[in-house]
Amino acid sequence: MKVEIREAGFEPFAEVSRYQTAMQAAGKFGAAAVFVGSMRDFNEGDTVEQMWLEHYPGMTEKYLEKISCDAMERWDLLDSFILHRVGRICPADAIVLVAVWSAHRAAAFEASRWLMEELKSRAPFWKKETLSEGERWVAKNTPG
Amino acid sequence: MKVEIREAGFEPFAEVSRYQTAMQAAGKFGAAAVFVGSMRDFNEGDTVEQMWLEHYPGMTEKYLEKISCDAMERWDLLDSFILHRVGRICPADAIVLVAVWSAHRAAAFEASRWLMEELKSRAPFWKKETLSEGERWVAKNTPG
Amino acid sequence: MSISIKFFASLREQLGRDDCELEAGTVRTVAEAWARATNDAAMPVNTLMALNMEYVDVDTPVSDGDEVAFFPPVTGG
Amino acid sequence: MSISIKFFASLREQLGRDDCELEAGTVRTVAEAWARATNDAAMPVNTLMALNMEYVDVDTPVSDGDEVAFFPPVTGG
Repeated sequence: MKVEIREAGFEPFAEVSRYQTAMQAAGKFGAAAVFVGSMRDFNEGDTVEQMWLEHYPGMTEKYLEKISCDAMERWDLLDSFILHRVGRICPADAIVLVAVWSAHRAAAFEASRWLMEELKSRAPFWKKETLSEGERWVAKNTPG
Repeated sequence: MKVEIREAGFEPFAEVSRYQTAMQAAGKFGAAAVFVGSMRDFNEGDTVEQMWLEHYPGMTEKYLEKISCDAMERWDLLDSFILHRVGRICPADAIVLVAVWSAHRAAAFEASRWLMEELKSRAPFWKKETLSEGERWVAKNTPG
Repeated sequence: MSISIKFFASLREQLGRDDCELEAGTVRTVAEAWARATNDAAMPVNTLMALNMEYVDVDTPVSDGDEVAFFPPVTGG
Repeated sequence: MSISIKFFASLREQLGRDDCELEAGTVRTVAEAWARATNDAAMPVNTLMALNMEYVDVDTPVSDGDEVAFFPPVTGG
């Protein structure tokens, strides 16, 4: 189980691949479900040039570790990995990666989705978008 | 949209990464959901040494293309990619990869799961397991 | 022309053959194609069938040039 | 010791400050900590609050050494 907040850009599928290799659980998991959220260049009718992602250092990690533990228990997962970007972000950059591994597919599908919903509704991150006319804070996340 | 049946082993996350780069839809998708099914070394209480995956050439591709088109329409996806292994498979090998891209996360989560369920319930593939005592055909897939 | 019959997986092994050709006009439905191709063997419960690579049922009519396939429940993914 | 107050994102910008310290014993609850730290500013609807990095509500008691944070709805992921 791992949770990481990172300022540098990342290639999400290379991260998953590396994490999975290091797990040394080959042959044990039958299912891996991976979600990647990326920055779109368009939001609420406007072209977005870049974004600033603020977080609450300490509480963010604590909250993500808590939901990871909750998911591990609730679905009998073999492992989980959450990686979230902060700082300055450009269109097409990966923002969030959630990956889970389990013996059977239902657990992986359900846990990955549940983790994303918990992350989006309660993890202390805030986005500020830069448009051509100026900056604006994103008011709230939409339910998934 | 792509469907591929392959005899050679593959590294699923490298495949997704390559496909996503070639899509040239960077900045358009906010969500990617990826599922990878791998061979476990244990099934129904027995250690499995290897597996043989048979398919119905022609019908398999046709069926996977049909469900990919159905998913694209039903969830307004930006793209989808299904890759499935056939032939001789060893424990820990990736068997199936399903990846979908969409503007928002609900579509990606729902479509990836729906595609896996449709694939497992109707795509013409058959698994034969090699145990230490001999071979057996897998009788049926369990619902997800 | 003729009607092409295919068997897959455990069904192929049980019957000891993977395909055969039936003379066109000798069978009218998928069920008749099964009977003719297997010498009236009982069809295992849960057998699935496809006509020209689309799922059908035993009552579906067959025509000259068709491909009919029989197979057990699928276990991919 | 003292009570540490933090503000994030749009709330931080509106208030023009990101943190401050309150003397211990001068406030009993999260609501009182807000009032003291903001000179009785009205709390925006939907403000979230955390005590020692766990979500709480305005009535939660605070003690010496605590960290209290106020922030708008979260928008990560």
